[in-house]
Amino acid sequence: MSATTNASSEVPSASAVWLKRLLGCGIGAVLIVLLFAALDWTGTDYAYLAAYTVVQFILLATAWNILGGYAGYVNFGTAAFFAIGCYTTVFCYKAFQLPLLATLPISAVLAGLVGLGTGYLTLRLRGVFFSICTLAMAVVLQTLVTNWNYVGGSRGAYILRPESVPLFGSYSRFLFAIMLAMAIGSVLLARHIERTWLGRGLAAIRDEELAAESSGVPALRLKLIATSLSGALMGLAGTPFPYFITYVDPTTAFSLNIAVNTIAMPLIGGTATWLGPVVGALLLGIIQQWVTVTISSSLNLMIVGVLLVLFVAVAPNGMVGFVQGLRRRKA
Amino acid sequence: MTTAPLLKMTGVTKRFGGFTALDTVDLELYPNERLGLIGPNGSGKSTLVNCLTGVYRLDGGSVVFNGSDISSFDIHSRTRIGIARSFQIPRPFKGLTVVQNIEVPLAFAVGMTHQREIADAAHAILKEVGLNAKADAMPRVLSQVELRKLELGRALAARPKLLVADESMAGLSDSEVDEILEVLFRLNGEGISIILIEHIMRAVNRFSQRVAVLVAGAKIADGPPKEVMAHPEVERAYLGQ
Amino acid sequence: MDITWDLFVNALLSGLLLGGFYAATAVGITIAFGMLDIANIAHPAFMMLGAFLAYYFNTWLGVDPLIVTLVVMPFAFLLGRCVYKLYYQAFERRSDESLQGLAFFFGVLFIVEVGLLLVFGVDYRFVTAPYIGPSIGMGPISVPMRMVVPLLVGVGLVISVQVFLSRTFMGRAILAVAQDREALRLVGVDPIWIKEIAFGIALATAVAAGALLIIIQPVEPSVGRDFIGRVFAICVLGGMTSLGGTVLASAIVGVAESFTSTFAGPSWAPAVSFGLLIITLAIRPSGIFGR
Amino acid sequence: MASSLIIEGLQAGYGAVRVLHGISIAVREGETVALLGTNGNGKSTLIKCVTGQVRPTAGKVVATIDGQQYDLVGRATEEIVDLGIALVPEGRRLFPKLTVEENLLLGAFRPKARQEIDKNLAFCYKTFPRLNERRTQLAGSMSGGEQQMLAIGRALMSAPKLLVIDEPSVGLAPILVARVIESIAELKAALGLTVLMAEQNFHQAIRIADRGYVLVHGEIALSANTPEELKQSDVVRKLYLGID
Repeated sequence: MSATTNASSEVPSASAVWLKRLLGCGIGAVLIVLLFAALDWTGTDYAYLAAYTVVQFILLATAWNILGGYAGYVNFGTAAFFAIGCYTTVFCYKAFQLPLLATLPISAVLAGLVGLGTGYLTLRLRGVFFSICTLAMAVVLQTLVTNWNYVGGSRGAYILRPESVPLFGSYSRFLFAIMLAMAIGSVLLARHIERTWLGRGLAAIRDEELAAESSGVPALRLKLIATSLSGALMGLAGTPFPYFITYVDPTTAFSLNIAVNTIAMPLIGGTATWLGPVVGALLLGIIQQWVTVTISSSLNLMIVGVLLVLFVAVAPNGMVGFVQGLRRRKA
Repeated sequence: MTTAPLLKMTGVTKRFGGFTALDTVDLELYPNERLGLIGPNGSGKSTLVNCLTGVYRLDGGSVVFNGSDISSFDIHSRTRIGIARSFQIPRPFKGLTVVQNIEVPLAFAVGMTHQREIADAAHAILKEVGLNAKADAMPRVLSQVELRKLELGRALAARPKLLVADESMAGLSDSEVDEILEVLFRLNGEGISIILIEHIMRAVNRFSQRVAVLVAGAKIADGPPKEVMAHPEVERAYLGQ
Repeated sequence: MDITWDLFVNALLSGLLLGGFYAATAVGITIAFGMLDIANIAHPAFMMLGAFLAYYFNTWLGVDPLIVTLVVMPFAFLLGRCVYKLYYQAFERRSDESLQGLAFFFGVLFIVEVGLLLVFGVDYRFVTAPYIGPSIGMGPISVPMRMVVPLLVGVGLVISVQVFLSRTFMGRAILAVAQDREALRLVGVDPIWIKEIAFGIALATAVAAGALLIIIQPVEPSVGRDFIGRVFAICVLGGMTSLGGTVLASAIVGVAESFTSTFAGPSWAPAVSFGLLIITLAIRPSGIFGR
Repeated sequence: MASSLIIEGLQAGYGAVRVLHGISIAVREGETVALLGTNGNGKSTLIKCVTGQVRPTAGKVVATIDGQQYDLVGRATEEIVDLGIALVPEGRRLFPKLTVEENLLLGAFRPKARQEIDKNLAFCYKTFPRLNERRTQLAGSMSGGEQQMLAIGRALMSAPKLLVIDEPSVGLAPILVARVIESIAELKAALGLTVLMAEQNFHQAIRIADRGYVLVHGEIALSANTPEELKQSDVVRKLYLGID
């Protein structure tokens, strides 16, 4: 597989590339430090929890977009992958007292495998069957977990989280740092996919699947890679969640609300590039945090639903696409 | 001929419901040969191409390419072992530029990994089909003849041993037909075997060393163009009785 | 666990009753998804709308929920036509239905659900009618009327839709529209108009199914979510395009869920239809009864 | 009453490709007119301009149905069918998962056709006994020849005055081509239709045609008033077989 080569058409000199990367890293590091400083400045743990939720949605939206945006398959089952992450944590905590960091890779592998399996079953059919199947899988898994007493069954399970973590201070701060790192990682991964042959192949498949196959693109295999990667990232997003809320039950972990948010964010932000899900997640995430505090949390879903319907109907390329369109018109 | 055929299709049969689109068709192609495949509309030419390139699974018969039976191969595997096609209705990757379109098969079918190598090869192919001026354009701004050239270029980028040109000239003017023919002749000169599927008889007669005629899913004639055109059954198929 | 004969017969019977009701919930999705190729994920949300309208008029004016439904159905038909018009203008016309269209209906699902939540709250609501409560008993077997009535209405609904589809010009055009939309124009029919009518009918059946649901059990707005996968499972299992297949698939799902509840516990029941769906998609995507 | 079709100065194309360059033809009351030429010369595009599937860029298409004149340009296909112009499309375009009878009944959707539905159904079954034998069979499971008969039957069910047929011989074995072409002639005589037929199979087409036009590169290369005139023309041989 040649998926690691850089695919941009112009090839600038190696030193220029490194300089640019270094500059990017520097700016990123400064921004992260500033972000932590700002959150510390509020002086409450709550700020970290709110920020955690927003960043978690960046991770979920980016994960969804790897399959939905690049390959054009709608995954309704985000909650299933998310819950795999949650319950891997619960199980590993109860069985082995495994700390969060050690649980992460296990979740990623499990969720990735479930993604692979779902894809294998349905990706040869029309896209809509994949969508329905993801929905179905969420319910099947929820039923399994509900009946699995070891992880708490329908009653749910409690997780005791440490008071603080060395180097990070409070545990909320630690959780936020982990989630931020994973979100940044996922965005970099998405950006990398976009620029390498995996992304180019997926784009070709989305445009003209038959012509792509005739050009030697192994469509099913690329789609399976995308499904597995997307699933694994969603699983990662769910892994710290039990520590975050300290109590998790199937209804919360498998909630359809997670699914609708995850779909709405990339579609509102724009599915064509890595930037779209980030913009969408920031926007919706911040609006929701604000509405939850000021009005009510049930209104949240209404806002998500209305925005989703409005955007897909009126601005199918999302905010990023809309702004690009404006710029192009000006130019 | 003493050389082994590059392509040997034997008893190829394809049905759609009660409709038999191909009925035990045999077709051979020798290395570096130029074959014209003709027949009235609906006679099964496109179905034959789809059976050859793996879009359809056969209901009977076999396809042997370069000595190995590829009847059960996927589309992309067939492309990788050297069968490339252009589409009757151009199907460019709309979201990619012209040169990026060409790069897809270079990376996936040929398996090139170095970006600079791929870019160079892509530009060379664009030059060959006469599209180098449009390398960075998006497909939607191309004219009809340019889209056909892009189709050919993309097929070519798979570095095929066999190129199937499916109605690459339909709807083009006489001079444009000649442009495409020239490209095809040049490719054949480089050692690529070509199956030309075409309704424009002038082009078929000029290009083909051998012509095969399909009528109602069966092959009724196969031979040098002059002989085939004079064949009473061919005349009947085209003109009626 | 002992499997007694009584338990078995009771489970079978209640499964069949449930199946009759499921047929009513799936008939609309068979039309929308199977025949029109519109994956209306919001179908169950419209069911809940029907349930709450039945509840509202039942508690306010004391009208029988089935009569409420009869009055509401024409309005649902019109609403369905509007929804389709919107869907057509925004997605189908620019042939962008796959990704964006699915997301559209997902959004509609939440708008309807949260709308009901904001109006009616999260409490379970129920209706009163003479047939809710009493049971018909035959020896050890007892059949609650609140299940029998939905079965009868559900079967009646499916039969009337089937008669409409096979005996009328409009019905045959609906059957044809998914097979070759443009060919429909060639016989003098505007396929967009046909799809609009058919989607209206599908939505009307959703509202009716909702009234049946609230006769069977108390509901709150998010109960509809349980039906999303179930209706699609039945539709796919039944072969997508035939109502006969849908009825049989409904019966299978109903019986399978009832047996699962009886012998493995009710908490396993939700997985049954989805499990069947996944197995169907894996083994025979054309459905058990697909042709 | 008179039914006819006049096409004047018709131009059409797809995107940047111009396919028809100013075509004028006439189909007079009770005539069978054949549009001839090999594939890719514009026959199908011309037919599609008549049936509203392609919108011409210039020119006129005027149909007279029962003495009433209608400008067809800009009308949707279903409106044109509703006027009494039936189309047998290239590739038949049946509804494969409906039965033979259901396909036929769909042909009678327009209100005017519903009044004559029993008569027309009986006529179809009389003309094509095969269809009568297979009325409950799915259309998609029938052979190519049977499907073509069903497509013609379905068009007749709309009680047309003007019948437009696009490539009836597509994909059929030569023997079946003859049978299908003959049936068109029979129908025309029995129902008093006016027929415009695009057909690549030259000799079969001129067996039943009163007049013919040969299309080459989107222009009329030959307009012949008798079948004999067509047979003797060099244009035809050159075009079809590429023989100079």
